[in-house]
Amino acid sequence: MSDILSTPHFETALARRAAPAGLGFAVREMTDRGMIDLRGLASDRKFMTAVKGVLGTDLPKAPRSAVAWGDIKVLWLSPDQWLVLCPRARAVALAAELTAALAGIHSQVTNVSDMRTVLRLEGANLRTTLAKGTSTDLHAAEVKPGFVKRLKFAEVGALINIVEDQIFELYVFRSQADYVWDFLIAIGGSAAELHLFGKQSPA
Amino acid sequence: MSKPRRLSSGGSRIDRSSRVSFTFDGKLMSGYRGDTLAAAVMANGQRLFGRSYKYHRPRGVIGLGSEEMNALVGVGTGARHEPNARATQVELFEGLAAVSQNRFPSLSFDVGAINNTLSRLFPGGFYYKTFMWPKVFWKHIYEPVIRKAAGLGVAPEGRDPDSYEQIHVHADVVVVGGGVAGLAAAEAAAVMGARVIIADENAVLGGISDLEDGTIDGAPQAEWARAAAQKLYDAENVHVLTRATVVGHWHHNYVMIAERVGDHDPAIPKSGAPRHRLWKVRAKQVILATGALERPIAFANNDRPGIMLATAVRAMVQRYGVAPGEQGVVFTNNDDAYLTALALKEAGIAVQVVDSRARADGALPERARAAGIAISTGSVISAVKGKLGVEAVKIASYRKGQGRVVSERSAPCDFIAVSGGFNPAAHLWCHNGGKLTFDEGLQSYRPGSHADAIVAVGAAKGTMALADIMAEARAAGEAAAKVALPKAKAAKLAKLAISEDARKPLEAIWFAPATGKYNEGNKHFVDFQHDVTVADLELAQREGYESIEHTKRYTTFGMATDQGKVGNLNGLGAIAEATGKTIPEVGFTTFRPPYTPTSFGAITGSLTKKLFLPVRQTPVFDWHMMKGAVFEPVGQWRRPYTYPRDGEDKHVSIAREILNVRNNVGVLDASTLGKIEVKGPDAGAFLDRIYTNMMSTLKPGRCRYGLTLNELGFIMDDGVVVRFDDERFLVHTTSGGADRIAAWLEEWLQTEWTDYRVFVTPVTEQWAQFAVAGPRARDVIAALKPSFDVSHEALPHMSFVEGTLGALPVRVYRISFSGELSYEIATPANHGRALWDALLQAGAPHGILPYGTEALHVLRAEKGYIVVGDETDGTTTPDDVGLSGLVSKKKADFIGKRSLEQAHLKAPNRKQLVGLYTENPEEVLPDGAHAVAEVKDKPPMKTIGHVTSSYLSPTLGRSIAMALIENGRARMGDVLSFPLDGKVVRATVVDPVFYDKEGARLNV
Amino acid sequence: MQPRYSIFSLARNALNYHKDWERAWRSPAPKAEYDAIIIGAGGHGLATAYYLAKNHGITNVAVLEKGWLGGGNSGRNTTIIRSNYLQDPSIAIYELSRSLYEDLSQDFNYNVMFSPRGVLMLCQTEHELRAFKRTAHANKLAGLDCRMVSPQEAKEILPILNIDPQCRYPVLGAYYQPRGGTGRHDAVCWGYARGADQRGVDIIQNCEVTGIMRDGARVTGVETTRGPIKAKKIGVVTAGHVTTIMDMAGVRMPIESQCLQALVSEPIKPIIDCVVMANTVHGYMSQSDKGDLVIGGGTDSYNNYSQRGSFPALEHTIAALVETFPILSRLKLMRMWGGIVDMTGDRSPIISKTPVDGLFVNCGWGTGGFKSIPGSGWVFADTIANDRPHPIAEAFGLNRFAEGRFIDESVAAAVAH
Amino acid sequence: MLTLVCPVCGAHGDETDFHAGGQAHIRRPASHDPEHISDQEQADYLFTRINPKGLHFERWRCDRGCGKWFHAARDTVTLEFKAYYGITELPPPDIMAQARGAWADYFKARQKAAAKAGAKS
Ligand SMILES: Cc1cc2nc3c(=O)[nH]c(=O)nc-3n(C[C@H](O)[C@H](O)[C@H](O)COP(=O)(O)OP(=O)(O)OC[C@H]3O[C@@H](n4cnc5c(N)ncnc54)[C@H](O)[C@@H]3O)c2cc1C
Ligand SMILES: NC(=O)c1ccc[n+]([C@@H]2O[C@H](COP(=O)([O-])OP(=O)(O)OC[C@H]3O[C@@H](n4cnc5c(N)ncnc54)[C@H](O)[C@@H]3O)[C@@H](O)[C@H]2O)c1
Ligand SMILES: Cc1cc2nc3c(=O)[nH]c(=O)nc-3n(C[C@H](O)[C@H](O)[C@H](O)COP(=O)(O)O)c2cc1C
Ligand SMILES: [Zn+2]
Repeated sequence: MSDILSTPHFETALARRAAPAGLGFAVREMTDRGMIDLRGLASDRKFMTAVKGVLGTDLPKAPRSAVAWGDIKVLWLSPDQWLVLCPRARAVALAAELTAALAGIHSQVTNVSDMRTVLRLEGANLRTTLAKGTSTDLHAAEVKPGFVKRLKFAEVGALINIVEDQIFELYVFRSQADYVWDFLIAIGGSAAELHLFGKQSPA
Repeated sequence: MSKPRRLSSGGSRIDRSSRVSFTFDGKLMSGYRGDTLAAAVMANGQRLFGRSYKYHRPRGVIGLGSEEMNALVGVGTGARHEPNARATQVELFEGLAAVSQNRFPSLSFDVGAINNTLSRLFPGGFYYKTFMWPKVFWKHIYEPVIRKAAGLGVAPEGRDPDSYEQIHVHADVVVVGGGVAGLAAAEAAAVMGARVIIADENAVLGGISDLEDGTIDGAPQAEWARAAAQKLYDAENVHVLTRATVVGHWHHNYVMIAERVGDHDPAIPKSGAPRHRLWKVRAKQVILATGALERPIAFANNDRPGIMLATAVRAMVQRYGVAPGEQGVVFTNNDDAYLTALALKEAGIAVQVVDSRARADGALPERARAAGIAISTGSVISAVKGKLGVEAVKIASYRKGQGRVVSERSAPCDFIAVSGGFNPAAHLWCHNGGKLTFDEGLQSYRPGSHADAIVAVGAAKGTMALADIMAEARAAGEAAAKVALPKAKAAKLAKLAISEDARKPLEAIWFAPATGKYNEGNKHFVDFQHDVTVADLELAQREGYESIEHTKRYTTFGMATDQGKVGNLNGLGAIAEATGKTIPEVGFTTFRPPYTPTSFGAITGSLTKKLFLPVRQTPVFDWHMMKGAVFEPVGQWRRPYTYPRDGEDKHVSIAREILNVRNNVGVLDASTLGKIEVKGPDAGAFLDRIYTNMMSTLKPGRCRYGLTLNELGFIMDDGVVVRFDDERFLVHTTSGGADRIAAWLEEWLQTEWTDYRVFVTPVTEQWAQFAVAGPRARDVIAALKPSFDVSHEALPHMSFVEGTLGALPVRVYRISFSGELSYEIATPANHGRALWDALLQAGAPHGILPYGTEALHVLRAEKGYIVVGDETDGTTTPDDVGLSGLVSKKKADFIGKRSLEQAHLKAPNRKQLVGLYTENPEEVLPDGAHAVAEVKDKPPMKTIGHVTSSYLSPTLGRSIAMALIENGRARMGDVLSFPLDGKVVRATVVDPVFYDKEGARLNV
Repeated sequence: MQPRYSIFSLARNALNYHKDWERAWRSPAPKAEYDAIIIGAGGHGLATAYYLAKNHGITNVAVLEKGWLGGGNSGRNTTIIRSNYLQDPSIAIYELSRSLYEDLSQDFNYNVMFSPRGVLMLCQTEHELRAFKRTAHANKLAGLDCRMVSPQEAKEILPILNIDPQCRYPVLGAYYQPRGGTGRHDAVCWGYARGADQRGVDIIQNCEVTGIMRDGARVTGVETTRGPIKAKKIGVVTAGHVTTIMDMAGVRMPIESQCLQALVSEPIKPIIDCVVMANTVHGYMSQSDKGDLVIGGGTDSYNNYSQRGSFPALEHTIAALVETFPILSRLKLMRMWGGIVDMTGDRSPIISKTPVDGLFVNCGWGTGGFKSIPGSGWVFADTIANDRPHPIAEAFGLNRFAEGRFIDESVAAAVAH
Repeated sequence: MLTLVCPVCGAHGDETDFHAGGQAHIRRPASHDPEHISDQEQADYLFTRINPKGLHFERWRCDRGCGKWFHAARDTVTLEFKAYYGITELPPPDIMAQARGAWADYFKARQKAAAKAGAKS
């Protein structure tokens, strides 16, 4: 028993799910991601300065945007809410640093590294494939790398972040990861692959 | 009747080198790739496709495509059967199995046809006048017979093996319809750089351009269409959809397209592609280029197999190389149908024209005359001979407005092509409130004004001359692109040289007279599928069902699967003539989605089976599965209800789990409990508004049970609030309430108390949380190398500590829902499984066992603790359940406080929570059983309250129940009666705390 | 006097090709004054007029309708009739209504096709099962014929039901009311209209009420698009449009108007012989005598007067029904539509006097008032005739909101169709 | 299926990305003077709603965007959105001017109160 406690088993939501085959894109769970939910007022200069002091970067103020600095990345969620990403191993310490730096400033720092499952999707046709799950216009001009948005995906709430043109990260609640995984398999089969716009050959 | 009718040449759509065999009603037939089922069956010499709805009259193909309302067939077998498919739209494939519908025992001999013989008894709406006597006959005889006769096809058997999906798309311009108008509009918009989606319900673009005359740049218009289509396929910014019906138009230009991906080739769905795909398109601009639908002219017995619309006859010959018969009559009131006569003549089929107009001297009639086709002007078809087909017609002379014909002559023929003009397909225009105007030239309604960003072009707008269509469509495409992309440059498309034989005006004729009057037994059908005749419509007017909406509902006119696409205007025209009104005065019925019937599969998309709704899983869900837990849905979660061991009955396993908690120790997966962190200088004040009790006075490190009410004063949720430090609280909610309460807190902060400095972050899923409950709970924790003191003194009841168990970070709350010594231990979710395993391992020597929600419920009932949703139901106040002690008297305000003052919420005879002991300790009152004021021999009996929870308590070795009883607290010791089917159970009112009233077991 | 309808009169009229049928109701011009005016010729308004004439001998009555009679929600509902409500006041009015339905065709000699084919309400969570057990117990003691059935029994009643315990929302049991069912909604309106008309009531269509005339605290008549009409008693029965009229009278109502949608499939041979409701997944279905499946779900969440709903509300209903009845997948949606329903704060109706003398209101039937047409008309006519609430109407007064005396049926885990 | 635009974050999307929160500008009496609320006032607060056929003012939440509540002006017949504005704000003056019936009365009262408060300070 003592081994259970000294080297505890770390088990993410999809640890027991086999990687799906036959999809038009690659998908895997990112297990090494630390996540901190940060609340504060963008209008509060003290807050912004204190955060920058810890993270080394300004918090993004533009809706649906992200900034990265070293191994830290911050996703905009709301005018008073951000998701700070860091290596999982750093999350506890980083949350503590933020909490300390923000002492006395109206804010909230919550380590939520285990709350969401991060799915990394890679493929050339993701925008179209994911459109089978969300009404958000992923083809819109402003939807470029760096784009962040909460959205409805299939029947659950999710967060999308475009990392590179062909790499998307989908954040879903841990309890719903299994469902989303199944949904991706259902919509992503290569037989159902669909190319939107572009040259077509008549049926 | 089975003489093959395939012409030796012709057929632009078929591939004569590729034979396809299929069956119709079990009969093996053959056709060509490219055929529709309608064409192929007719090519095999069969015209009879089905039976009508009410009179079971024999029916054949009428139309060209999706407007077909007669030739409805069942396609496919077993679980892949689709009823009511339109034979004109079904594309032929090898092995296709189709069956006719609504006939017994066979298509050509159908006993239901007796209805036709008796039809004189069955005018429109006859059933409202009869079947009332004797009363009992309705349920047992009349209705069962009516129901059996009703309906068309049969449902499939079993679950659909195919899959479906949906996709959301955003486009600058959506063009509906791929005829020349749609193609031209799409091209113009695309050239300007707009993202264009063009959808057509047919397999091939081009609309009816291949059936029409008229040239563009010297070539037939169909060739221009082919080239234009190719350009769209090639364009980077255009998506072309075929076999894709735009089924609806909703608010803010939400356009829905149902694409039949795999109906024409069963290999496609079998490969894993969806059978249908539903496109949900947000369009900045919509261009309707849906063309026009040909309408018939009603005449006596105008429903016989072999009577088709003129364009449909043309398509049979020109697209499929199928002769509709050997000798035909074209019956028309317009010039366009002369193209059909010419096509027939060219194919070597004998034809004459009957034109209701006094003169037919347009370019097309002249061409027909020149070709040697006989034309009878000022004439109508007044009668049809033949039952299962056409054998001859009577042709009579006619002057507009003539009520009955006087002289008629017989003409042999075996098919009729009829055209009464064209109605713009304005259905989609109306779905979201577009207005129609009546066009005297067309004698039809066409699009008028619309509040949305939508325009109609081409025949859909009522524009019929090719040159006008092209100019209008291009301009609309450009204008749409311009609005969507204000910076785009003009399209500057090369001018088109267009020539076309000019059409002379049509002359309205809705139904042709016969020798008798139309309402004297002649059947002039206007709604073929539902067997509604002109006489039925006229009867409805006379009986007072004058509003067109009444007429529709009284006669079922336009309510069939085609929704009146073909015949509705004839009906309106006939009503106008019968009542002396104009057609606009008659009005029209509301157009509603979908444009054509759409599979429920497509509307469901991929959300079937486990994808229908998520099952939320806790971090130890796999363990529960592995242990064979029986699950209970709680919101979207599935929680273990109990863990039966091999062969164990549920009751046995639940009792075992309960006793183990009371005697040893149990562990429960409580991860689903809602958890919300609330922080800020005003957090305490804020929670004071939310909870009935005081939260601002809670000491750091301590826990307090709280109640939340809605503004009506009724209990909404409950849970333990923990204070971490001055500014930080953790709020627990019920599993089902987690999201609701988080949203509730945000709402009040954002909308009411906007000056409170408080942040709220839901963290339910961050934590796996397990309750370790039982007299040996402390021993289990102690065995896990806690970094903190677990003694009663250091960690008393209702306190909290954060630390580690071994290497696992944990938050430990000493709270209890079982009445035993109990700890709820939370660890980050990805460590959940490790903690769970560790607890089971460390607890093994102490007899630890997992317990499920049912054991939990019994344990808490033994203690008299309420469950929100069981003891409360949305009309329950804190006092009702004995919790008035939790309602602060000191606070000026909290949510729900003022409502608690309303008279009825303080009324003296409210139901109050009590415990119950049945007289027979083994008798378990059923959930929801009601007590009565007085037992009577039979109902009604006045009830005074009901059982909210009821269990066999293994701890007490007897049944216990909780109940809400009028004035219950004043009835302690009274015996109440619960009449149940055939017996009365009696129970004594007792205190709802059944076990350990002093709470001694908690404080150890 | 109108001839009676029967198989004999049909046969007689057939001889003359049905040319001698008389109007089912007249189309009179409005008189200058009536004893009572009913605003709104929906089922409730027409039934009120009918019973005013029949039960109370008040025949100098006009029913004013802005469009065509029966064209409101009464003409666009899913026709479910049941009385298995939880709260006593609800049971009283819905059971009165259901029992009147039993004899309605004979009462006014017009076949309304009341079809007590049984209503089956599925329980798909433990919570729902408990709630329905509670309702069943209450209903039995109120004298209703009903019972709880097991999944297997439910499948016997409804063979196409999916009772796989592994499915997303397994069927755990069901509440069954054998004498619940459906009726032919249009015929209910037409039958009441014909019956009222025969007794002298003027039904005036295409006559929109545009103002309420008052003399101090009393009503004196209405303004309409066809001129002013006087009356000392006015009953407002305009469902989704009730606030537009009550605003004219200066009475603010606890009502919001929302769109509820329904749909029908293509007709198929009978596959379901009862009404089935699945409240957890917000779907309900029956098969009409014509063969189409009649399906409904929940309301849109925002106010709406357009009679056109939003697609997502129905989409989820359809997904749920396909899950519960997998053979639906290859059947096809034929038509969908919306109606504007009048939602009260506690989702129960209002049958009440108002602060204005002579002004009565009957509304708030929301998503579930087709089944209550006969009962509601009965007690509302009595209320208007006697200028005091009928005993069954008492609980449904406007005053209940200020007293906190809600009649909240949602606690029975039931949607109210 | 409506489309909306959130005035806080600019997100636009389908109605399924938003949450409809009913009538706007409802004053909660207990937040102000909990001691002096008549039964009728409380009932009005809880249940009496402005339910116009035409221009209406509502609360919505940007559910799948920034999570913030905001106000919107919408026509309940055409379902067109006429304006979006902050959750603590009044509608733009031109839209407010189009309000009818109970809404017109309400805004008039609000403006009068604001003018009075302005005059005092
Ligand atoms: C889709 C749907 C499904 C439903 N399903 C069921 C069900 O299964 N079972 C059930 O019991 N109930 C159901 N209902 C509810 C039921 O239809 C209604 O509660 C009931 O029909 C209301 O009848 P009514 O007479 O009060 O109103 P309506 O039938 O709406 O009549 C009101 C009339 O007032 C008229 N009017 C409005 N304003 C004016 C004016 N200014 N001047 C003159 N006239 C005016 C209207 O034109 C209308 O004809 C459903 C409702 C809908 C919309
Ligand atoms: N001069 C005349 O009297 C006259 C009369 C009739 C037709 N015409 C000819 O009619 C044609 C008119 O061209 P047009 O492009 O306006 O019409 P069209 O009929 O050629 O094309 C309309 C297309 O839209 C499709 N469609 C309709 N509703 C749809 C929906 N909901 N979803 C998807 N597709 C849908 C139709 O199937 C068809 O393919 C020209 O070829 C013209 O010469 C002329
Ligand atoms: C119980 C019921 C059954 C219906 N059956 C049909 C039907 O078979 N065919 C049809 O076209 N419409 C049917 N409808 C819908 C009506 O055509 C119509 O859409 C509805 O009454 C609303 O009116 P509106 O669409 O004119 O606004 C039915 C409606 C109801 C209430
Ligand atoms: Zn936003």
